[in-house]
Amino acid sequence: MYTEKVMENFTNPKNVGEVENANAVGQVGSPACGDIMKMSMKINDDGIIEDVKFKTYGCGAAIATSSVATEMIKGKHVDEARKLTNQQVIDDLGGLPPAKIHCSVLAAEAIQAALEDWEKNKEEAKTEA
Amino acid sequence: MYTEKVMENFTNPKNVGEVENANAVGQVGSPACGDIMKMSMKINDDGIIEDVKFKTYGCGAAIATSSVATEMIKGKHVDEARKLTNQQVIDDLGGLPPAKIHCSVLAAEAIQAALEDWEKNKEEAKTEA
Amino acid sequence: MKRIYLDNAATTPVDEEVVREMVPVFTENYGNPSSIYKEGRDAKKLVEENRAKVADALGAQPNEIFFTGSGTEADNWALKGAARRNKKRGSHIITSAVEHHAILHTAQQLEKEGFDVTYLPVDEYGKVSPEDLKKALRDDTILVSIMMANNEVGTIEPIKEMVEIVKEHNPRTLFHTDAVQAFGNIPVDVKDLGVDLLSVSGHKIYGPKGIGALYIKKGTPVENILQGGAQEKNRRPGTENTASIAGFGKAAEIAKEKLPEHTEHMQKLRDKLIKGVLETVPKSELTGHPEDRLPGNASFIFDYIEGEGILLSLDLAGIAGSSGSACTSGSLDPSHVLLALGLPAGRAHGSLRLTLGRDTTEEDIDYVIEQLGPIVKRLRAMSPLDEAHPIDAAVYEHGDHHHHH
Amino acid sequence: MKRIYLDNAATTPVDEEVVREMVPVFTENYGNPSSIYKEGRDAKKLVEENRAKVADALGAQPNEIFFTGSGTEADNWALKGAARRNKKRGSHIITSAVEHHAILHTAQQLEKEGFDVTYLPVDEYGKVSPEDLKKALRDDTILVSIMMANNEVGTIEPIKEMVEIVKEHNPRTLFHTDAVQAFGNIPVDVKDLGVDLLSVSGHKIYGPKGIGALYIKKGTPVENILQGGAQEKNRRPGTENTASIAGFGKAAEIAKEKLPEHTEHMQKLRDKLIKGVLETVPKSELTGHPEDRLPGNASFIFDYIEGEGILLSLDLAGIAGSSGSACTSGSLDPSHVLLALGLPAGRAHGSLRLTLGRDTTEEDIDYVIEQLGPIVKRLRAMSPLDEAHPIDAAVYEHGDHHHHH
Ligand SMILES: Cc1ncc(COP(=O)(O)O)c(C=O)c1O
Ligand SMILES: Cc1ncc(COP(=O)(O)O)c(C=O)c1O
Repeated sequence: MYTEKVMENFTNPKNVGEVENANAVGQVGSPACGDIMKMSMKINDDGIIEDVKFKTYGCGAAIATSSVATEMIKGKHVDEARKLTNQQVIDDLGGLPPAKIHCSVLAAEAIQAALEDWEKNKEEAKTEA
Repeated sequence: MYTEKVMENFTNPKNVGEVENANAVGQVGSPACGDIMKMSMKINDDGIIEDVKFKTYGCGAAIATSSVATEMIKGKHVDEARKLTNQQVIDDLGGLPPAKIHCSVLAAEAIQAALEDWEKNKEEAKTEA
Repeated sequence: MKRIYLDNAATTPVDEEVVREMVPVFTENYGNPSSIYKEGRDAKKLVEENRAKVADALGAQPNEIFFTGSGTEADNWALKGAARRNKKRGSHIITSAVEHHAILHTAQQLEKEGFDVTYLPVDEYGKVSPEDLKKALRDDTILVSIMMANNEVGTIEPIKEMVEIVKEHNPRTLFHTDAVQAFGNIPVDVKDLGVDLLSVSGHKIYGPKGIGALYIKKGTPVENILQGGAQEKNRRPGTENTASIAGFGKAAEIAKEKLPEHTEHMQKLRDKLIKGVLETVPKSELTGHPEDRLPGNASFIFDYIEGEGILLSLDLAGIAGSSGSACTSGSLDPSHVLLALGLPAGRAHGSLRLTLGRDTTEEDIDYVIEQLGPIVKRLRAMSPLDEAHPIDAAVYEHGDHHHHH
Repeated sequence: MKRIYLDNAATTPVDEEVVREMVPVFTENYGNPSSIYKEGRDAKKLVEENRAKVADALGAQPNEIFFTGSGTEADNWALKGAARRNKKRGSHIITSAVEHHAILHTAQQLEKEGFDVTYLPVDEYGKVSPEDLKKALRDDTILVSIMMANNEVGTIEPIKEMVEIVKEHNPRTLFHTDAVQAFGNIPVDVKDLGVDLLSVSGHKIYGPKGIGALYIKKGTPVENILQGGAQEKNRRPGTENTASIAGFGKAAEIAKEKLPEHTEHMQKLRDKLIKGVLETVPKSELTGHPEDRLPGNASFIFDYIEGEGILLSLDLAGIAGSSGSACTSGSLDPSHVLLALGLPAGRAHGSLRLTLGRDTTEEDIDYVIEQLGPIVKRLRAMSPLDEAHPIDAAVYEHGDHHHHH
């Protein structure tokens, strides 16, 4: 059902947890649907994602996509992270069963949600300043 | 499917053929239905069935019932033969599959048809006399 | 006593190789293919590998093959599923008078549901005429179902030609063929035939009983006939019959591989059998098409005697054969196929079908020819019918007590 | 790695003794039971002997047992056959919210055909209330179908009591029970229960897959759902699946014989498992009825985590279990059974079903208890949910892209 890479990322997921002093947090999904992903990031002033961590409630694919998606954007510029598509996540995992494609969508969306949060935080910081 | 007695009477049927100078002949059934039985008898003046033979077109049960039915009336008085029921034929064979009960009915009817023929022949003989 | 099995159209013994594929599935690879743990994944893999084998043997894509619980279920599914799903487009169905009961009785059920069914006649050899089909097609014809090869007399129908006629008339009119008897005996290629739906069954190709498959060409609108779990891509519910699927897959693989050899072997012996019987048994006649017939089918009519007596006598001599189809041999009605060929009911009762298999030998055939003459002779000596008293002259008397229902 | 199979409600390995009954059927007793020669008679005898065994295990008469291609087919037949056949008398059907999809989806199909279906709710333990049933009965109720034991949470329903209520209301209202999970695990006696129709399946009792049976009480008006040959006394067409029938018969015989021993063995280990899990895993809860449950069923809800992650982790540890029913574990929807018990969708996703079998050992149970705690802990550590962030407070955002259909 799952590729070896999915199982590897389920068994030993990278970047589990919450980034301390995160300045970007995004959470998507609903428990009724069976998946919730929460991404927290530390983005520096140059727009580089210095750290990213996830917490995921969901199936094996949800955990694995969270793991590889965070790996794919870690150390990258936010502009690059914004371009991350769910297909890239799927490709990186060597494919996903049709019923699990939505997990990759969710992972991409969680990242976008965190980046939006960062933008919003920046706006607020400006307004306050 | 068939009892041993049915198979025995199919393999080595008694009284096959036509009685020479028969004074009672009956034929029942239709080829469309899959069975035809023809019984011929020699009945003496005392009403005793001195000889009886059959010819049957039909399944194994048709041949077996013809065989035992002729055996059951051979040497008997016509009054007794008239009382022969299909159930007696079935019992004698140790039973018949449900789909084959009609064969025993046919055998009993062939005998009755022959006996009617005998009555008719007697009437005609009287009228002619 | 050595037994000679000549009823391979009724069912075949399971190939030893097929059994070897099945046995470990029962006790080792026993998982439910819908489960995600190892046992389930192994079972799923087994199912898909064998789906691919069946698909390959039929020239189909694996995702066009759906496993069923029998050839009968595949036939029911094809007809009911296609008819009910497409009833908005029309209610006319065409089939033939010589179909298996799995088709004919299903068509009758559809008539009860309001569909209008045309039963095409056949010629004296059991062939459906493409011209007749052409004339029968209407604007509201949604489905045509004609069998690929007949189970009783072995006649092979011109499916490819008929599909072309139907598709020319209306590409959306679906074409189903019951290939239960054809599969394993003659080439069956869904793409070459051009059919939308095709039924096959495991136990006619040296596989297990209780497993069949329906080929559904990608995109063909067909309703489900059973409701339940999401198996078979949501189209046929029930825990997958993994062991039988493994057996069916193997049997299909062997059937494909051995087809040329198998066909040649049977055809040679069949021709010898037909020649031998017609030469040694007076008043005997071949039924079905002289050339376009299944390589293993030798079927006959013997005048003045009835089929069951022949079968019982052959059985006592160690030979297994059938009269009419296996399914109807328990009933009193003469075979609908032989009647459709134009034989009177009386003559149709005197039928014998001998169907050869992979393991039939030349000695088997010699022995059967040797036995059959005396058997027919003995039964004829017991029959009230003969040349002087043919069936049509036989008295119809006291016969009204056993009507057919 | 040693595997521990705890998904016996999904399917069971076939008993070695059962396999031994089946194998010779494939290659030796391979005849078609409808044929009159020796091979056919032997096959017929085999079918009838095994029909008697299944009947005996269910307290039925052999002529009340009809073989089908699966439990699903038996369920479809019972519901559609009874509903369609009795529609002149009424169009109301009652079933429950916790039935297997083979019943629920069939009931939905019948709704499309114009029947009116009431789905009875269950209490928090999965029990249907006889009082609710009583209230739901109407003058036009023709059929009631309530499962004997639930496949997901193992709850045993009060069938006998409900049959009495139905028959008191109207003796002609038919009662069907899906006993697929009950058979082999608790006593199933059709006469004692008083049901008119009852479904069973081979592969849940250490028999083969792809074989089931429907008990039809003598005289019960039920229409056929498949059309074809005259097999099964004209009620279920298709060449009889002789090998599987032999396997099912043997499995039923063993199931009956070993029932007390089997029940005791499983119940003891099940209780140990339930106790162990509830004690070692915080925030865990038993689902289903605490007492009236199948002897092999241990099912749980673990807060804050989702079932598949548990299954995959258990699988890696060599343990096979399921979450929701096997049939639905491929889908995203939470189990309809757990929702019917009143669990919110979010919590229902965190379910685990472990179903014990004849061969489950005490060490197996110890190992599972030992493994489960750390697995749950690891997954919880990855989850955004916890006591401080319970499911209901979780943000519902960007979630609209994957709606259920
Ligand atoms: C309660 C219940 N009913 C019906 C079925 C269907 O049985 P089968 O898989 O034999 O079609 C199952 C199992 O899948 C079941 O658990
Ligand atoms: C032409 C044809 N169609 C359908 C069937 C039914 O197949 P099954 O016995 O697998 O249901 C048969 C054989 O019985 C057959 O010969």
